[in-house]
Amino acid sequence: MVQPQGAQPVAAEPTAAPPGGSPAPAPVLEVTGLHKSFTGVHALRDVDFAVRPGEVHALIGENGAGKSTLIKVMTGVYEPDEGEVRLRGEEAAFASPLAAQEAGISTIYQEVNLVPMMSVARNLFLGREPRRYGLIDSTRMKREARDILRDYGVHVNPARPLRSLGLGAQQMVAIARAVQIDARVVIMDEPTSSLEAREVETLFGVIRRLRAQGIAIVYVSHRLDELYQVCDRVTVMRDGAVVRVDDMSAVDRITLVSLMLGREIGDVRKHGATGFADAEHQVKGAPVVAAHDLQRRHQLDGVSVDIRPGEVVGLGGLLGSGRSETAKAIMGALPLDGGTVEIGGATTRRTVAASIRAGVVMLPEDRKLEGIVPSLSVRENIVLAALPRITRAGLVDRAKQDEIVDYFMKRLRIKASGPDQRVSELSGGNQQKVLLARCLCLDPKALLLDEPTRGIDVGAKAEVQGSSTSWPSRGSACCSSRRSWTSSSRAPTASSCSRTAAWSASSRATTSRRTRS
Amino acid sequence: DDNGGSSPTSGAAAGNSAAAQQVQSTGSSGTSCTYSTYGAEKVDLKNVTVGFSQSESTSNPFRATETQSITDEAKRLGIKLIQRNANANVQQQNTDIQDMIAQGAKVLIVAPENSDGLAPAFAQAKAKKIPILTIDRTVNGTACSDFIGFIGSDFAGQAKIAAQDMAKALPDGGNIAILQGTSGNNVAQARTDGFTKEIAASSPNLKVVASQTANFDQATGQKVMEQILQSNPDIKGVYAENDTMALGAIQAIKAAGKTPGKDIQVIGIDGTEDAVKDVAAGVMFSDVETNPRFGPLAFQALTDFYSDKGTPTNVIIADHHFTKDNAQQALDNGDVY
Amino acid sequence: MTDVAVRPTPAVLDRNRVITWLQDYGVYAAIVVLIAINTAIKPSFFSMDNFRVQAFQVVPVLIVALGMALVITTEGIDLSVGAVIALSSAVIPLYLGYGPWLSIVVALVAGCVSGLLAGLMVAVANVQPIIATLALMIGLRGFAVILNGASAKSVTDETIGALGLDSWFGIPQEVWIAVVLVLVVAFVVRRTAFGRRLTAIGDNRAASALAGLPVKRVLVAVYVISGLFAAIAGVFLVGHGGYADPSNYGLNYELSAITAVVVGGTPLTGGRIKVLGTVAGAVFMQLVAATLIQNNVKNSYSQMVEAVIIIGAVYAARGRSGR
Amino acid sequence: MSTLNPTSGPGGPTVPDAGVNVDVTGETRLERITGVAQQQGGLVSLVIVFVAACAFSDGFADWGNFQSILVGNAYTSLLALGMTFVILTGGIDLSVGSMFALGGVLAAWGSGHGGILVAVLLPLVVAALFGLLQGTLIAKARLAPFIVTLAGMLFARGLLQAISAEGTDTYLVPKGSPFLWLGDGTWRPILTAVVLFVLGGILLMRTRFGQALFAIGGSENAALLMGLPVARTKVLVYVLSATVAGAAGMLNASRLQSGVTNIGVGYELTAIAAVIIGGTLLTGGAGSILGTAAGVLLLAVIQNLIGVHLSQYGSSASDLANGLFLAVVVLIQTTLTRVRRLP
Ligand SMILES: Nc1ncnc2c1ncn2[C@@H]1O[C@H](COP(=O)(O)OP(=O)(O)OP(=O)(O)O)[C@@H](O)[C@H]1O
Ligand SMILES: Nc1ncnc2c1ncn2[C@@H]1O[C@H](COP(=O)(O)OP(=O)(O)OP(=O)(O)O)[C@@H](O)[C@H]1O
Ligand SMILES: O[C@@H]1[C@@H](O)[C@H](O)OC[C@H]1O
Ligand SMILES: [Mg+2]
Ligand SMILES: [Mg+2]
Repeated sequence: MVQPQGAQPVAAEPTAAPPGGSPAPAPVLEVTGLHKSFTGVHALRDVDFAVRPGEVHALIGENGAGKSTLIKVMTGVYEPDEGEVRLRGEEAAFASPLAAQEAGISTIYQEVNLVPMMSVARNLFLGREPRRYGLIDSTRMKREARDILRDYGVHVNPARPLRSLGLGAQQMVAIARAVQIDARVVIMDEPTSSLEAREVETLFGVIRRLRAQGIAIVYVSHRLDELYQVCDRVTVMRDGAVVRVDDMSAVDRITLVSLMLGREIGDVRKHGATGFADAEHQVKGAPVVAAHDLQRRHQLDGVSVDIRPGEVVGLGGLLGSGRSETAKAIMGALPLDGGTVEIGGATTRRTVAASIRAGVVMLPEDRKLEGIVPSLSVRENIVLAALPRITRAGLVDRAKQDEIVDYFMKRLRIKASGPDQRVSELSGGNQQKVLLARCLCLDPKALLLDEPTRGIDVGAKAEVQGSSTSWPSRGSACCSSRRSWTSSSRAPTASSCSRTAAWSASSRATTSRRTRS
Repeated sequence: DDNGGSSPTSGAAAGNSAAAQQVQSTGSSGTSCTYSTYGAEKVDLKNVTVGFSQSESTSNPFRATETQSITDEAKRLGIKLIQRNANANVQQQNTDIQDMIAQGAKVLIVAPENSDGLAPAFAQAKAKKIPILTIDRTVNGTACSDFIGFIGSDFAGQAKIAAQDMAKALPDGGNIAILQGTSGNNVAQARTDGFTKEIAASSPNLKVVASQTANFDQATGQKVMEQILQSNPDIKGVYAENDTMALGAIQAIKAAGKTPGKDIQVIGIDGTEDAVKDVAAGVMFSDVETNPRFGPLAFQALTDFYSDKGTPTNVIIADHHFTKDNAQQALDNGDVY
Repeated sequence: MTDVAVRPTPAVLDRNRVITWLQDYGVYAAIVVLIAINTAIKPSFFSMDNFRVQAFQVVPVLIVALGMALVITTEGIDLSVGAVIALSSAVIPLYLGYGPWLSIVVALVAGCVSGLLAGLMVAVANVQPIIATLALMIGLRGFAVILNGASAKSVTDETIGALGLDSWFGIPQEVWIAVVLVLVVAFVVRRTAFGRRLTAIGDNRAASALAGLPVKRVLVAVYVISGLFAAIAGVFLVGHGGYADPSNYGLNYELSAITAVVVGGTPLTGGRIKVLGTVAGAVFMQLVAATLIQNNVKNSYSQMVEAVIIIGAVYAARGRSGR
Repeated sequence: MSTLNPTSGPGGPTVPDAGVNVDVTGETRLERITGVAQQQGGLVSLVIVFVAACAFSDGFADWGNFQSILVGNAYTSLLALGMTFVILTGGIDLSVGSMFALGGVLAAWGSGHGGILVAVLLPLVVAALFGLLQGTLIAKARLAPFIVTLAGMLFARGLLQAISAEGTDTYLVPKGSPFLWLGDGTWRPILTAVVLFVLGGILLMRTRFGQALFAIGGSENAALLMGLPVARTKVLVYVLSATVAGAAGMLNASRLQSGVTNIGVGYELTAIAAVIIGGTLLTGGAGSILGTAAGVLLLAVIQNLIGVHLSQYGSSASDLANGLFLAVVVLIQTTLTRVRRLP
């Protein structure tokens, strides 16, 4: 168990107190009686929430609890059905994110919301470009971008298009951008979900500095240990309502989890977040997937990975070290300059469809760009890759489809108004679960998971791990590139879950190198 | 040398002397224009390049025959001809003309897309002392200064004949419909004005109840006519400003279960083969020709222009008028295109 | 802990519901309104004769729009449909000597080949659909006219004529065929894997590719279908007009078809398709044109009124706003 | 001032060197050149076609011919200029052809009824208002640009016909009107176009407005969440496009000395083609003014070649060649621009 740390009383920060202030300064941003419903879903019910200057305020809750919705209502993305938003005591109904930004609220939304096709520098400065004689000074912009990003551990030519960066690096750009804005309140919706331990440290440094300047920070994360490191206070949400507001140090982990899940503390303590037993799996037999000497200019330089039945292989490495590329290359989704991939001992055609037929499936890292098909329903998203299996003479076998969808929605506890809901309307974590279901329903021999627990809550994380462990035990192999439940070669991290040890025991790290290093 | 741009009959008709354009009038003033009054250098047509600018797609038999006639006549006279087609785009026609000048054309024959909009090309030609002969549609400007002169039909006159025919076809009067050519096209305009004026003046018992554009196109003509027949089931006559629209109207009338030539009288303009056949068969009441065989008259005019004799600046050609009495004969003689 | 949370929809008729209703049924309502207005002006508008006239005019557009809807669903667009109509009309008289059916088959094959070209350019060569099909649109028409020879050719064949003019049980043959096509397309879209893939690809191509969908194959197929449907429309037009005129047939059909698709509620951004909406969109636009011409509105005003009506219809049926 | 860097100032964490050395600034010259070629497939195609034409087409490499190509496309190229901005946002403007015609008619009318000021300003104002209406419907009422501007195309054409007796009254610019000066000669139109393209390039690359266009086209949602004035920018872009089209029509009226009513039909497609051949993505977010200029010239050169070599074979042969040429050019351009494909 990780010890709570960094949770200091707000009053201890002298900078945070307003002139002539009291121990608990007046909230800078406050909402009261907020209601918001979408067709079929009551996302926020009578929510009160307040954040004070100079505090880091954790906002937590299981997937679909309403955290992102609350943030979007506060920042003018959604209009509340009822209730009011107050900024420094004055009513403020922001008509748009622009208005919120102008009022001093800077937000990092859950999905990276930058422009993939534009350059890194332009993304960083969009709307606030340095100008000379009224025209954008792009030399200066690039120079400053390079300097700023270097401080965030991103060493990159700022003229490169953003989308050529890995998701983690993109996230760092988004953070840098949000912090550059002259804000009184900085809201971060799961900023660390795709960050490496080292970047998380960098981020915490930023957060502490902001706090020292008296800036209020709203911090959403499913990684409970992080909360104890930086947060001062916490608001817990469940099913669209606030269930507890307290000092961070006053609530211990188990309580937190039980509040989020709405279960008795004793229950949680006894069973953990879910009822999974540690899976015992044996590594046996010839590799299901054998990738040898994968080469791709600028990205992969002789990567070799073997995945045997029953084995969980972790791909370790830092941001942009090429883990995602390796997974994609194995999948046949990325053309290679050299190297071989064997699946089940045979080389397949290098297409995604062929890999899937051979029993290898992948959960992509970037769920927004490469994962969900936004306007299709949950049902259609789940069975998307399984269509060939549930189709007869071109017709979709509905009974089979419903059976699969039903099973996985229950199994992964996907929170939706029903299988017909558009997947884009689900909360981030639930979208991730849908994608996981898409992979699992293919009954794969090898599962390539690229950051599979991105943004999913404690309960679900255990589910995911449970599902994945149950696959190896059925003779499947599993390869993942996520840090918190497989060890990264250079930066092993403690997982939020007690099963990590078992995990790393059966995991084997493979290093991948980058060219040009 | 077949360009795929002419119907099989047009070649025959172009060479047929009875079908050739005949001059009806050469303008009241009788002014004539020579290279010296125009201010152009004297050239021998046989030694220079002549440029021909066609305005519209050769898919229209009128255009195909016109182009063919010019091409044939140039070949017959041994004159080097270059040509362009602007596909109904004025902007393009300006470019075409300027391109041909750049390519070395010393004399130009232009079938203008419209009266206006060719100013830059004409100005450039004038600056370079390159004379232009306009055919089939007029352009604004001064003859023998901005251009040599004009050869073509009297569009309003054609329409007047059509109106008189309509009066003959419907002696008891009745409701009639007009299928107009493309909006904004000056030929269409002249054919509308000429017709309505004549009806207003001499046939008060004819009433125009529907007047819609059908873009000089057959399928559109058919569609529009189908609609008109729904809203005006009592229509007695249709005046189509060209033959293709007339053919479309006939198809629509038949589909509505009526008999063209009996229940509804159709009159068209252009004198294309299909339409004249219909006149002969009594399906159409009459058809006024627009003779597209400009080659001989145009090159004659240019030859005269470079002689001391000079060429008249406004040549109106005598268009045939096909009725039940002469249609079959014209067809037999191969006079139609 | 909540399992799959199925919350009942509140049964209040709020603004959202009205908007949703309009979105789904707005076009149909607009059709009813137009018919009512016209019948009030002239009762004979509500007659079998008039119905047939409108049907003959709308069917070719509708069939083209069906194919277009499929293409648009994949986030594409097919500007070549008008030229394919020209091509199929050019082919008919060429092969009529071998009998009407053979000539029809050749015309349809020509449509498929053209669609194949478009599909390959889009799917394999990765050319942007609008420009790939623009090239086809220009080139094919030229080719069709060259095939045909300049002037229109009359087609007096009975079978083809019947397709374009005759009725079965008082309803034009064209309409029967169109109904079958609509049903087939609706079925394919709703029930088959192909339909599912189509929408997925249009909605998120990268995700579809990573889920192993046969992206290229689906794209090619969609353009082939669009070409085929346009060719069918070409055959009907030849039958109805009694002649083949590749230089003028199908002009602006791409715009009419796209308009029908969009007015029918299929977004141009892909990923969603409304088959019946497309039918309604085409019928609606046809009725607008009929209303204007039958009331002898001047061309200038017709265009302006049509513009306003299009905007009005799309406004009523517009998607929920992003906020 | 809260612009902060994590390492600056006391209390900041010491950021370890992330150890990721992906600094790819050290590109070789060759890589840089191929990079530019990839981004400017249209320009490269233009060079290829141009060189081939100079080598194999008699009379192509002639000063008079170049002038004719340039001047003939000077004003219509402006439609592509405006269209570039619109397409960059992921939109489209089908109304520019009609607007071009309407602008010309209004200018010609104005020159006869109020002098040069009216002639110049009337079309600009009407076009701007028209664009404002279209932009509002698109940005605020969230209607699809395609359908709004399709309606706009019909409406502007209808309006033009309504004020010109169904298109038959052509207003002439009075002889000797100072308005004629604007579009006179060969160089004035060409220079006007060049200046406007340069200004357009600056607007796009060196202003916040221009950057916002890329952002909106790249991801409208992200642009919104990043706090960009999305709606306002989108409205402005349609105002810009309409105004540029109206201005082009106005200048053209000065050159043609009249307000030709049936001009501009189908010009929107040529403009779109030029923009896309120039490398702008129809879905928005990537593109350049230089590319559009290359696209315009490429189409113009092709047109010129077809005119010289194929016109005598009839218009259908020209069409066929035109289509083939276009297909070949976009295939070349797309192959060069492979970099745009999503990984
Ligand atoms: N646009 C929408 N339309 C319909 N329902 C929505 C929409 N946005 C959110 N919801 C619903 O509102 C609820 C709350 O979602 P929200 O995104 O706020 O959850 P969250 O707490 O951020 O979850 P996560 O941890 O997974 O990100 C969910 O049930 C979700 O399905
Ligand atoms: N911090 C960084 N600095 C520079 N470039 C980076 C950085 N992070 C990622 N990139 C770029 O992103 C590209 C994608 O990398 P990839 O997605 O394979 O990385 P990864 O190992 O999966 O890491 P992650 O997904 O955590 O970012 C790499 O080619 C690299 O050039
Ligand atoms: O009738 C002819 C028309 O069809 C053509 O388009 O222009 C010239 C006219 O004489
Ligand atoms: Mg969330
Ligand atoms: Mg990665």
